[in-house]
Amino acid sequence: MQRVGVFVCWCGSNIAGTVDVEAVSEALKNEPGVVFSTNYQYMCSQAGQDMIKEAVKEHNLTGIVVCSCSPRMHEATFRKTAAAAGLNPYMVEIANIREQCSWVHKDILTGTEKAIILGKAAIAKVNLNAPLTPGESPVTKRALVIGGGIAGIQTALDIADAGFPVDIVEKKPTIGGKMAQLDKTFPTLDCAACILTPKMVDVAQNDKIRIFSYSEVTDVQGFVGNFEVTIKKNARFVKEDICTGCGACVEKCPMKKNPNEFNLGMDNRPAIYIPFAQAVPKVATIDPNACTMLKKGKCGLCSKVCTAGAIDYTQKDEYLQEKYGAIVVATGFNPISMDKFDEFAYSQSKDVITSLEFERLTNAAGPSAGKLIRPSDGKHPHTIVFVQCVGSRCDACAQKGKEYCSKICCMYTAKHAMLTRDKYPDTEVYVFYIDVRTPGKNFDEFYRRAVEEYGVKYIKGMVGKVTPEGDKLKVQASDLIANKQLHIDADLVVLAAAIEPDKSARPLATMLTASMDTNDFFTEAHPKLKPVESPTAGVFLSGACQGPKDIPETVSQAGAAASKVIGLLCKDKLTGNPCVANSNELMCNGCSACANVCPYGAISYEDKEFRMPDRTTKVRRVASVNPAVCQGCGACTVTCPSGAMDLKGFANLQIMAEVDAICK
Amino acid sequence: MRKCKAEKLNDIFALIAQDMTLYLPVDTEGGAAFTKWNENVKYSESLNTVRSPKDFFFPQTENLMAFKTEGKNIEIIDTRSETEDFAVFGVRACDTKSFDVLDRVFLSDPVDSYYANRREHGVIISVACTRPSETCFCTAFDIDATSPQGDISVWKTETDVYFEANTEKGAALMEKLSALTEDCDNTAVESAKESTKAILSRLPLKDLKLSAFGGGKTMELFENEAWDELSQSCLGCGTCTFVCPTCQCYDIKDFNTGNSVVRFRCWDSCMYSDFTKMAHGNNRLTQKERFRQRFMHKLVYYPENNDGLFSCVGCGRCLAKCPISMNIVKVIKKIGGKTNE
Amino acid sequence: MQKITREQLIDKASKLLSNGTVSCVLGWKLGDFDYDVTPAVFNTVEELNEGFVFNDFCGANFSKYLVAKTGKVDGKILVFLKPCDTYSFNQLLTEHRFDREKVYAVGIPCEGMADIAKVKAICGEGVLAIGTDGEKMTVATLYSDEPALIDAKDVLAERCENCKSKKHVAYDELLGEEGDVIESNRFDEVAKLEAMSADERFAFWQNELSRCIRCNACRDACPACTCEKCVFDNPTSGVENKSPANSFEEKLFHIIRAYHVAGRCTDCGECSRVCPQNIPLHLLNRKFIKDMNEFYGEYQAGAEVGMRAPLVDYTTEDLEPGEVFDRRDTDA
Amino acid sequence: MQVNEYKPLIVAFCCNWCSYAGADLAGNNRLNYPADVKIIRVPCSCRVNPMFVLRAFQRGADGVIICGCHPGDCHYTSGNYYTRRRMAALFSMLDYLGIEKERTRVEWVSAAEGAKFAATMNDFVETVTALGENKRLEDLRCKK
Repeated sequence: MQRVGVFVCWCGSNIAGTVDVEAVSEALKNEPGVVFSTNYQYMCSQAGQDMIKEAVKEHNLTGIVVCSCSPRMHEATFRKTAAAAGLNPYMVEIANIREQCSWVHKDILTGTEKAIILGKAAIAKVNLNAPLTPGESPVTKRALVIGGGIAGIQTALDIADAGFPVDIVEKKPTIGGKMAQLDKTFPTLDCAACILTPKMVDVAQNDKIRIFSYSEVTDVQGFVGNFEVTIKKNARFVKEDICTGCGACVEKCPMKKNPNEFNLGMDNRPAIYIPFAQAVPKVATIDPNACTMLKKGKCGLCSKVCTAGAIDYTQKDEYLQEKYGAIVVATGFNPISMDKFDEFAYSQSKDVITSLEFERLTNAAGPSAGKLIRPSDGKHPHTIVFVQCVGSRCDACAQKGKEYCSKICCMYTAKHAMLTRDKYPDTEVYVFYIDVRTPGKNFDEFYRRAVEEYGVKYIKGMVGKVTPEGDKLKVQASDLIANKQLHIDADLVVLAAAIEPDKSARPLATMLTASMDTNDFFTEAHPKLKPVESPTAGVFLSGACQGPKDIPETVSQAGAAASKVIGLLCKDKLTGNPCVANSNELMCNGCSACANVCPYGAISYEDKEFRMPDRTTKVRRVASVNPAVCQGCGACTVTCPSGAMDLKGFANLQIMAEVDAICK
Repeated sequence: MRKCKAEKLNDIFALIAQDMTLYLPVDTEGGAAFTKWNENVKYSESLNTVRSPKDFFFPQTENLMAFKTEGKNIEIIDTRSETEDFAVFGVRACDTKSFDVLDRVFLSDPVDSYYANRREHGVIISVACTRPSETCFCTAFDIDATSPQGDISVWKTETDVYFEANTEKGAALMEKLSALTEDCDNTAVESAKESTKAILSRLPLKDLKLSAFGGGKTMELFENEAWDELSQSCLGCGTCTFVCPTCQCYDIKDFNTGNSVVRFRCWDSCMYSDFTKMAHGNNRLTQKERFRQRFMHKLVYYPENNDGLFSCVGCGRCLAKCPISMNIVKVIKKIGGKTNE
Repeated sequence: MQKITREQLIDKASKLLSNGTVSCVLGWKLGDFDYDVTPAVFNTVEELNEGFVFNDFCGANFSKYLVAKTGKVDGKILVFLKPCDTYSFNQLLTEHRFDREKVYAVGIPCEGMADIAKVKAICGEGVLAIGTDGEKMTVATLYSDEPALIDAKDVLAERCENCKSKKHVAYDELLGEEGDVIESNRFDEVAKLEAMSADERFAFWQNELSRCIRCNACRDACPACTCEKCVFDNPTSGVENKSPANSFEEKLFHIIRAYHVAGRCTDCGECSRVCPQNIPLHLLNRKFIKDMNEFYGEYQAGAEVGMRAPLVDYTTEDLEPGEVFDRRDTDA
Repeated sequence: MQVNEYKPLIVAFCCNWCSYAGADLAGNNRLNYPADVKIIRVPCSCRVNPMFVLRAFQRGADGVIICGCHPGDCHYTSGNYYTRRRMAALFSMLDYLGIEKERTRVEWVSAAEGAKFAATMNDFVETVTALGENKRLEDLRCKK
């Protein structure tokens, strides 16, 4: 039993006006554990706080109940007071007799009666309080960024700029991501490479940043401030530190006919390759599926021409163990597969392409050196049909595509249409849309320019079918505004394919115990107030892995994520919330129900040897809560049938004592 | 000996119920149970009630006292209510014998006044068995199912009901029933007894022998290796204990009502893991120990302290109700060894 | 009634014991009467031949025994599992309650188990011997010269009348033929109660639960109730209680017990089988199962290892607690 | 005013982040609701164990209401989704046992919904008052 002091606040007349504070402090005097009870005008004032401190000393109080305003207002204040008086700050309970009593009840009798009951509940609880100490854990001052697209690049640069080391893990041979494949960027039409590649160089030259390209994260252990990550560096058969990126090997490689991923397979690359001229790191990579030396042990030409001696056919995959304080997920997106949308004849005609393929076709570094041609015959297309929302905003029951809006397609399609009309004014450009969505700075102006200045023909309606016929693509569509069917003979059809999270995101989420929505986008900790934090402490979200985003949004989110990481890494130690779950191992069944409901992945299991009541020893699987990760929601406590899992500060017995006190 | 016509039995009940509460076995969804008599309930002919009549004298829960605090003062309240007179009709011979077992526990010094009070106010009207069941083994305890004890013994034939008072209490009650009953001799009763005895002699458990048990056998039986096997599938529930007419263990607990603290006692079972838990912990840590305790108590410890009287009356309730069909008969046969072959 | 015989099981168990696959056998042992069957561990072929039994009264679900026994035996335990037992088996594995490697599970077909109370209701007390002959049962009693001949299906246990599956969802080896999941009418009785007025339902349960003597047989036999320490036995839990002191505590125990096994209860029916007071406890568990099926989609606990029970899962579109009643009110 | 007017006892479990703040807001705006409502603060609605609900009834509550953040807005991302399933199952079971379904309620009240909090409590108190005393889930020992 505690020695409880009760302090009833008048809050001027705010409380005293509707609650007889004298009667309250008098009534609470005889409650179990109470050794001192008083009232005062302003408990939160310096004088009030001093009164508490003195009473703690004089009456050897071990627990404090303040009957005052909401704990949301002054709980922190009174906890500090208690600490100053030498008490554990968590030995304080507040009875909310202002917001939830004096302010909502008019009658002084009712108000007083209720205030007494609320006071009793707080006393009943404080009698069962235990001193709590927040756990502390050290912080590894290094961040990991998973994904080296613009989101990852920006995040890494910002973190490095604050002076913290950062590692980028990128599964492709180069960083740069989707942005590196783009031609121009909306709405300003500056060239993507011109603004991205300097940043890539910055990354390469920043001595705080390490790039693990052609690498993957294969395991994540630990928790906020203390992650242990296993990174698999895939063998690229070229010594990264020696290769100068001169390209001699690429030129000499005899195995030239391999689809070039960077150009989405629209042209070929050799077995040894550098994805594009500005690649970072600018290092060659051997495709083991294409290289005859690796497959059959014959050739070895690249090794011969490499004056640096960087080629190493014996290279093996390498596993690195690294420690991090924070992890940023920036795994990005991909256009969805067009397999289920064969009404647009994507598989039947080379002249039906996706928007990303269109980007490559119009890019000066692309397969056609920037000349807009039909992939089938290299001719200049005169009629181009853009189809919007291919796979976006689909009906859930359609069993194909995505229900969400991919967000970026309206704008890039307007860009494509405008650029086409700008460069090739003789081209007829049609855009079929459901809605045109342009909420963004200068976005609507941009779209209107496409329509008004460049004469792009926007038609509200969907394309029903595309049929290749001779060298034409018969496009059958409906115009919903004119309410008629349209038949267009197109030379090129461009599909604005929906975008989806990268396939690597799901297994990564499992490793990180970060949650995902049904579309495999990472879930943010709070949709409004914590948009770049994942619910798992220490894991942050950057870019399209969290939801479709354009570049400006991605960059701002990347910066936000970086600032959160910096905030975390600045700390030497993390102080946890002491009101965390804890498991009584003797009662734990090891059933995993608590781990199933934990939103933070704070619960793990270990096999421990126990001396059982029947004098035998037994190895049992028991839950253990990581207090640095637990946020104290209590979901686990209710799911535990044996009651082994309880929540400090809001324990089963404490809440039941409150119930009892209120109901008696 | 007095008798009345079988169809008059309900009138007898009505007459008894005029002065006291009358309980008798009635068939319910849960099997036969002692129920308060009223004109609409029907006396059950079934052999055993699921719960034994010990409930009337030693109820499952019973308030002993209460405490109330006023300011810093504590007030102690006697929660005992005056017990009214009551009669229990239809108690079988085995169950009447169980009161001997309970009396020795509760009425020996110091007398349990709660129990004594109820015993004083209760009249037991036993009924002789006519259709024993295969689970019956009262014969092993020398109980004559055809001559039940109690304040009044009753025999039923197809046409008549016969009464014989055994105690003053019983005689007093019979006196009240004199208008509805008439004097008679015991020929019909004796012949009924004979035919029941014929059945008793055919019971499958009739040869159960207890010679291996009794006072003084503690050292011999305690370490018997059969306890392991017998107890291995015991679930540790309290079914056997709670349906048993002779089990008498209880726990005393406090319940905080918010306004006062009620001290009550409730049945406890030695099969439970926390039974007789003390400051140092439990003294029987495995189910084997708990299982052994139950049967050693019934067959060895109790007789040792009570002139050889076994704390089992062979009613067979535990045989019928154990979830895994482990029971005292199996224990007697296994541990008793050769005597039962 | 059973298609598989005692001899077949003994034969299988003896082989597995002899070739060292298992070190002991969890099986049924005959008692004094044909219906008087006790779960037991058999260590040798001799013990099997002497005491092993398999008949229409081998209802006990062995899965729960594995929790305690697997920790105490060297080598593997052979366990015979009826289809319904396999669901409990899987559910316990889902909850990591025993080591699968320590068990050799042999699935055996089950034609439904008999309820001795039903036999006695037809044939009377004094049952001396029960034999089976195909679909018929012969029951010899103290009180009839000729054994009574009764239909086996008339004495099926309630849970077997409403059998949900003849399919084994877990085993290392299967004896006999595999069956199917069955369309059962097991929720009919729940639906009947739901259709009653609240007053009627209250009266029904008040009557049923008032018989509870808190012997804990339901809990102790339940293969989902495997807590190291039950909250009702734990003096530090704040809800410990030992007796049904009044109608509130009768309800509290059974509501909370059903809630704690909700989503984990495989509907094996052991609770009702073992209740000495014939309280239809399965109707509480089935209510939860029926509700969760209706609210969150069909879910059979134990159908697979590793499934996530409805109460430790959610969707953003779940119905609101208030809508539970709206639904029913509009259905009615 | 009648002297012996029946006053129900209502226990309201409010999550710290939304509903408790909503109740505070009702106070800030001086929105009245009956003093029969007594609030217990929990970190999240998912902290509410069915045992607490039954405990309240045992000890004399006539109605129990659980308030949490709106679905999707949980401070802990998913706590209230679990609450929703748990309480749907529990309330349905209580109803199955014949306990008046109007005595239990779950309501989502955000920190901005002071008015909703007060209105909800007014409505709930009215509903429970109409039902009268909780007789079906009471523990007579706890009656005064």
